[in-house]
Amino acid sequence: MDRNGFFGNWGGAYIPEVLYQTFQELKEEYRRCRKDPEFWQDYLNLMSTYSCRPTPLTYAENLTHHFGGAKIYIKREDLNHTGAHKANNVMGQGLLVKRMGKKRVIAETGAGQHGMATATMAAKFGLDCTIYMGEEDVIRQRPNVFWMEKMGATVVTVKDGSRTLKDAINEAFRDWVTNVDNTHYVFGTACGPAPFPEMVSWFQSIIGIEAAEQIVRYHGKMPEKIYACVGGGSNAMGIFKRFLDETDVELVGVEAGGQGADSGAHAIRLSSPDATPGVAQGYKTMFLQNDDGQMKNTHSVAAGLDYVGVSPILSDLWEKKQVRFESATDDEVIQALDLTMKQEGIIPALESAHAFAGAFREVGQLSPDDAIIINQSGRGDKDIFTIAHAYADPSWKKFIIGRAQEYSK
Amino acid sequence: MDRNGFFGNWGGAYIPEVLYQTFQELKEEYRRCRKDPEFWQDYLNLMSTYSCRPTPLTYAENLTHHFGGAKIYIKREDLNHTGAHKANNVMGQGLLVKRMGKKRVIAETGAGQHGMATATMAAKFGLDCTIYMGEEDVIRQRPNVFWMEKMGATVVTVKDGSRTLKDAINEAFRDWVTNVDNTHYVFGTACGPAPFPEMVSWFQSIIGIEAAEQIVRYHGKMPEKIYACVGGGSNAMGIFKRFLDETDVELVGVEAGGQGADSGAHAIRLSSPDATPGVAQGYKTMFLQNDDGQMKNTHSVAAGLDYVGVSPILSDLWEKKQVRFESATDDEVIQALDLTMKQEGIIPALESAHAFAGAFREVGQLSPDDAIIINQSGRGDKDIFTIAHAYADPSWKKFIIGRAQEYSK
Amino acid sequence: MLLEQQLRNKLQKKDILLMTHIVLGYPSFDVNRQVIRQMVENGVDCIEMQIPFSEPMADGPVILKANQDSLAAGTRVEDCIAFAAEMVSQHDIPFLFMSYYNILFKYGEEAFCKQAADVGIQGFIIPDLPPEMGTSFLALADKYELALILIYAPTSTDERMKELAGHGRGFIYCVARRGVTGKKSEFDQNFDNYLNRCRAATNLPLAVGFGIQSKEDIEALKGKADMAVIGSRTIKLVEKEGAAAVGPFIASLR
Amino acid sequence: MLLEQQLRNKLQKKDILLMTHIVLGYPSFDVNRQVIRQMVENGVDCIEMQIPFSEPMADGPVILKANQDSLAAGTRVEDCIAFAAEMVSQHDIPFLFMSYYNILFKYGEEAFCKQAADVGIQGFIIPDLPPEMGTSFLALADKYELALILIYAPTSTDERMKELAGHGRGFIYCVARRGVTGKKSEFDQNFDNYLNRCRAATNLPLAVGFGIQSKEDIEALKGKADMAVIGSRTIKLVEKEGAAAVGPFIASLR
Ligand SMILES: Cc1ncc(COP(=O)(O)O)c(C=O)c1O
Ligand SMILES: Cc1ncc(COP(=O)(O)O)c(C=O)c1O
Repeated sequence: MDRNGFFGNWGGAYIPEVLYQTFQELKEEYRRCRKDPEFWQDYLNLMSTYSCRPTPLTYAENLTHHFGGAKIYIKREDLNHTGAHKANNVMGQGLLVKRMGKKRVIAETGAGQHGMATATMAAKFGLDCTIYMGEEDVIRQRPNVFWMEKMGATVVTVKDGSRTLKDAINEAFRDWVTNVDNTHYVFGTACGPAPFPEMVSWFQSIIGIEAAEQIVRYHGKMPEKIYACVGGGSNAMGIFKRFLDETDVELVGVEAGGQGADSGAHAIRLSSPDATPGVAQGYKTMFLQNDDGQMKNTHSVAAGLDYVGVSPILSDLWEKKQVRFESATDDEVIQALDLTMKQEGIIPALESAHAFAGAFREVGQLSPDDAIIINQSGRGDKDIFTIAHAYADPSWKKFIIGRAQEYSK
Repeated sequence: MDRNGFFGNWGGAYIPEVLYQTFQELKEEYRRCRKDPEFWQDYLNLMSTYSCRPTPLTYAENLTHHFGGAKIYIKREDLNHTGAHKANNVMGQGLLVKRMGKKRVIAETGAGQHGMATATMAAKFGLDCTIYMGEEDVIRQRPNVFWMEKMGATVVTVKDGSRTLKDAINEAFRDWVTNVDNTHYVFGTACGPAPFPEMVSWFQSIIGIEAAEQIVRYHGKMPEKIYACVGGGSNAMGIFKRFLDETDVELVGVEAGGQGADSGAHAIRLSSPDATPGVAQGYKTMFLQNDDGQMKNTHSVAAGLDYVGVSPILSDLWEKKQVRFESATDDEVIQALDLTMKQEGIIPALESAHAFAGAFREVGQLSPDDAIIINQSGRGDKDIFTIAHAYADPSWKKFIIGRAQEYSK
Repeated sequence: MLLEQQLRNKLQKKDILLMTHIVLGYPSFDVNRQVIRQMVENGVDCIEMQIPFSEPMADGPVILKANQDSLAAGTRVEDCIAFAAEMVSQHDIPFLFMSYYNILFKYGEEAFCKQAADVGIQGFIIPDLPPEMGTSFLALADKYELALILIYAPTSTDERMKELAGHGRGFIYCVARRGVTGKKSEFDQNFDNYLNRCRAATNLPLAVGFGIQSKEDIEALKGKADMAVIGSRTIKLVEKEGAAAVGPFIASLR
Repeated sequence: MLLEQQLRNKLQKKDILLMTHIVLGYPSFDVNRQVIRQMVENGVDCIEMQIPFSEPMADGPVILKANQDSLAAGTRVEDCIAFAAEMVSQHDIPFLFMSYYNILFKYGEEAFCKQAADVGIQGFIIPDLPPEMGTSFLALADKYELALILIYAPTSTDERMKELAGHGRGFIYCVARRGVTGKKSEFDQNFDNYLNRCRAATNLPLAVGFGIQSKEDIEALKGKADMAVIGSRTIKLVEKEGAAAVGPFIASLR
C-alpha cells in the first residue's frame, strides 16, 4: 500500500472530510500494531483460546479419489467460533478498538456472518454494537439476525437501493460520519477506504500462514493451486497472502456466477467483462456499474458474495496476473455442496462452496503427486433456509408450514 | 468395569442372545484398541485434522466479573466438527468399525447431534447409515434431520412409546438384532450394554485430558469444580474421567429439571428421589419408572437430556459420592443461555446451558483465586427453532410465517 | 412335575408340540380369556403369557403395539399375576411368564418367583436376561422349581450353546432367525444346520420360535424340533377376526 | 470571472449569501426548472445541482431517496449536463455541479471538466474526493477554470484546514456538524469556535451547510459566514407543497 492507500491503480481512501481525522488515527494505530510484535501475539492468544486456531487442514480422501487427480486439502475456517473466517478480522479489529478506546462498533453484513462475528466480538469486549444489513439479506439469513440480537446487538434493516451488502455499507458509513468520535466501523472485508483492505487482509493472513505450515507438514511440499471464493476478498486474501511469493503456487479466486456470466444476474467483477474501473464506498476497484457509473444489482445464491465491488488488492493482483479468477454458477455451487456433504461429511457455506466448485472443475487434471487447498471460509448451517430452499426439500417445507400454523394461532 | 460389565452395582449387558456374539467381538476389538497405543494416536490425528482438537479452554472474563467469584473457564466442545462433543465418540467408534470391517452403522439420536455426528462419520468412512430419531425430536431438531439426509443418511422417525430418545434406542436395537452381521450400532452416550458405557467414556475422555493440561497452563493449578450437563452422561464422563483421582476437584453433573423437580415433567435421575434402580435398554442404572418398572415420560427443553436413564458409571460415582448431581429447570437454562450470549458472545446448546445454569448458581460463593470449568458440550445453532420459540421472538415468528406462505403457494 | 418332564410326556403322544403366545391385557383380559380357552381346547401344549413392558426391545411392531396398548389400558403386573392364577386353575397345561427383566427385577426377584410358583406358573422366558446377568435369578428359579428358559440364536456359537445348555431348564427356545418377533422365517438348509447345532449342544427339548405362521412351517419342523412357537400370528388374527378365529387356526396347524 | 470573485462582488451588497441545492431529475427536470426559477427570482446567489448517484454515501434519507427516485425515473448524466446548459443560459447566477466522484471518474475527468466548462458551470462539490485523491482532477479543474470546492468539517484539525485551503477554490464548504445531510444543526458556542477556526485557516469565503432550515439559522450565521446553504429543506418543501412554495420560503429567509 502506498502512502495514499493504493495498490497499483487500485484502492485509495475516497472519504468525506468528516472522517479524515479518524482515518488518520486509524492508520496510525494500525501502523503501531503492525510494528508491535506483542499485538500479533495477543491476537494469536485470543484466536487460540476464544476461537480454535490454528484451524485444521483436512485431507479430503474421498473427494480426492472421486476426482482421481491431485490430493484435495480443505482449510477449515468453518471451525472458527461463529462459523467463518470473519472471526479472524473481527477479533483483530476488536483488539484495535480497545487500544483506540472507542466504546461502540458498527458493521455491515451480507451473509450475516460478519454481523454475527462483530456482535460476538462486541459482547466479548463489552462494546455497543449496531449491525446494518440489507433487507434482502435479513430475509435470506434470518437465523443470524436472531443470534445477533440475542447477543445484544441492534440490527438495522437497510431498505435503500438494492437492499443488499453495498447498501448496508453506505448506511454504516452514514452512521459513522455521525458518530465518528466514539464509534469504530468494523469493515467486514478487504474493501473500503485504506487502511481497511490491507488491515483486514493482515488479520486474515493467519489462514495462509497456518495453511503453508500444515500443507508442508502433511504433503511434504507446497500445493499446486489454492482456491478461495471471492466476495469482498478477505478469505481469499487471507489464504493467498502467504503464498504470493511462492511463484509455483497458482492462486485461484472464484466469484459468484449467479445465473451465469451472460445472464447479467451475477457478481463477477474480475472474471467477466461486465465490470469496469470505478470509485465507490470509499475505494477504487472494478465495479459492476453502468456507463454512467451507477452501480448495478448483483445476484448470487450466496449472500456473502452478492457484492458490486472487490478488494482493490485483488484487482491489482488480477491486473498483474498473480491471481487467476474464475466463477461458479448457483447450480454448480449446489452440486459441489451436495457432493462435499455426501463424500466428506463436511457442509461448506454457500459462499465457500464456490471455491469447491471451482476446484472440482480442475482438480481431476492434476497429478496425484500434487495437492490443492480449498479454503472453506465458513460452514453451511447458517444457510439452511437457503439450501433447504434450493433443494426444495418437501419435509422441510412441511415442517416450516407446520411451525407457521402454530405461530399463526 | 468388571468382566460382566458392571461398575459397582450398575451396568452389565442385558442383551438378547442374538447379540451375544457381536458383543464378544466388540469387547475383544475394544480391548485390543485400548492396548494398542497406535489406535489412540490415530484417533488423535483424526480429531486434530478433521475436527479441531484440542478444543480451546476459554476464559470467560465477563461472566467471571459478573458473578465476582471464581474464574470461569469454558471447555469449548461446541467448536468440534458438527458442533458438539458427540464427534469424539463417533469418530472413535468409526475407527473401530473400520477395524471390525463392518459396512453399515446405525444410531439413535435425541438432539440430533449424535445423528449428525454419525451421519458425518459414515460419509467420511464410506459406510451406509441409518439414524433412528423419536418423532418429537424430529420436530424439535428439524435442521439436523435435514443435514443428516443431505449427508446421505436415512433418518427413520420413531413413532412408538414416548417418541423420544429411549424409543429411538429400542428401535435401533431392533435393527441391530436383525442386521447384526454387517452392522455396528454406534451408541451415542455412556449408556447401554457393556462395553458401551466405558468405551464411549474412553473416547470422550479426551475432553478432560485436554482440559486438565489447559487449566494448569492458564490458571496454574487444578480447578475447584467442574460442571457438565448430564443426559446419558458422555460429555460429563468425558470431562470428569481425567479428574476422578484429583480428590480436591469437585465434579458436578447437572440434570434436566424441566418444569421443576416436583412437576414430574423432568429428566432428573440422580438428583431427585423420582428415579429407582432398574434394567432397560441393555443396562442397569437409575431409571425414571413407575412401581411396575414401566418407564415414565420425561421432559426437558433440551432434547439431548430428555432421557429416562443415565450412565451406569455415573450411577456408581453418584452412589460413591464422587460426583455431585444437581438439576436446572427449563427457565433457569434459558436465562443462563441469555446471559452467556450477551456476556461472552458464546451460544451454548440448550443441553450445555444446563451446566452453565448449575455453575452460575454457585460460582459467586467461590474465591477469585480459584477457577471452575464448565463443559460446553455443544453449540446452540441447532436449537434455533427451540430457542427462538422459547423467546417467543416476534420477528422470528413473522419470518417463519412468511416462509410458510411462500411454500404454501 | 417339572416343565421338562411334562413336555417329554406330551412328546410321547405327539410328534411336535405347540406353544402359543399372548400379551396380557391386550386387547383385554377378557379377550385373553377367550383366546386361551380356544388355544387349550384346540390342543396347544404350552402358553407363554407376556407381561407388557414399556421397552420391549426384542419385539417387533405387532407385539410392541400390543405391549403399549395393554399398558395404555392400565394393565398392572398384579393384574397379570391374578389372571395367571385364574388360567392355571382352569386349564391343565403348563403356563409360562414371558417378560423383560425389569418387570421381575422391580417386583423383586424372589418375591416374583414366589408369587409365580404360588399361582402355578411353570417357568419364565426373559429375552434380555442372559445367564451371566441372571446368576441370582437362576438360583431362585431353581429354588422355586421354576424353569428359566434360555434362548439359542443362529449367531450363538457351539461353545455358547453348550454354556447355555448348562444353565437352561425346561426347554431351549431356539430363535429361528436374526431379528425381532413377527417376521416370516426361512426354514432352509442353513436353518437345518442351525437346528442340528442346537440339538448337538443340549439334551433339553428344543422349541422353535419367530415367524412360524402355518401348517407347512410346523410340518417342516417335525423331527427336527420338539415344539413350535406361534407368536405374533395369533395376535394379528385376533386383531383382524376376533378371538373366535383362534380355535380354527390352531386346529388347522395339525 | 472566477467563482470566488463573483461571490465577493455579491458580498458587497449583501451581508450573507444564499446557496440552494437540488437533485437533478427529482421529482423531474420540469419541477427542477420551476424550483430553480423561484430560487433565482427570490434572490438565491448560487445553486448546486446534484447529479444523482446510486451510492450517495454522505447524504441523509431525504436526498438519498431523491437520488434513487431520480435514477429510477431514468435520469442520465447527459440529461443533467444538458439541463445545466439550459439553466446557465437562462439565469444569471453561478451554478455548481454536486456529485460523487464516480460520476466524473466514469465520464472521464477531462471530458467532464470540458463539458462542464462549455455549458458554463462554475465549479464542483464532490464530498468523496479529498485533495489527496484528486490531484489530477484539481489540475484539470484549474485548467478549465472550474472551482473545486473543498469541505471543512468540525473534525478537521487546524493543520488539515490549512492544507485544504491551499487546494480550495471558490469558497470553502463548512459542514456544520458531524453526520449526513438533512438533520438540524445546533449553532452554539462550539459551532462558533469551529467557524473561527475555519476563518483563521483560509481567506476563501465560507459557506455553511447541513441542517440550515430557517431565517433564525441564517441570522445566526451573519457576520460569521459568507454563505448559507439550504439543502434537504427545499426538497421536503417541494415534496409536501409543490414547487410554488419554494419562492415564498426563500423570500422568508431574508
Ligand atoms: C462464509 C463466507 N465466505 C465468504 C464470504 C465472502 O467474503 P470475503 O470475500 O470477504 O471472504 C462471506 C461473506 O459474508 C462469508 O460469510
Ligand atoms: C450438545 C449436547 N450436549 C449434551 C448432550 C447429552 O448427552 P450426554 O449426556 O451423553 O453428553 C447431548 C445429546 O444429544 C448434546 O447434543
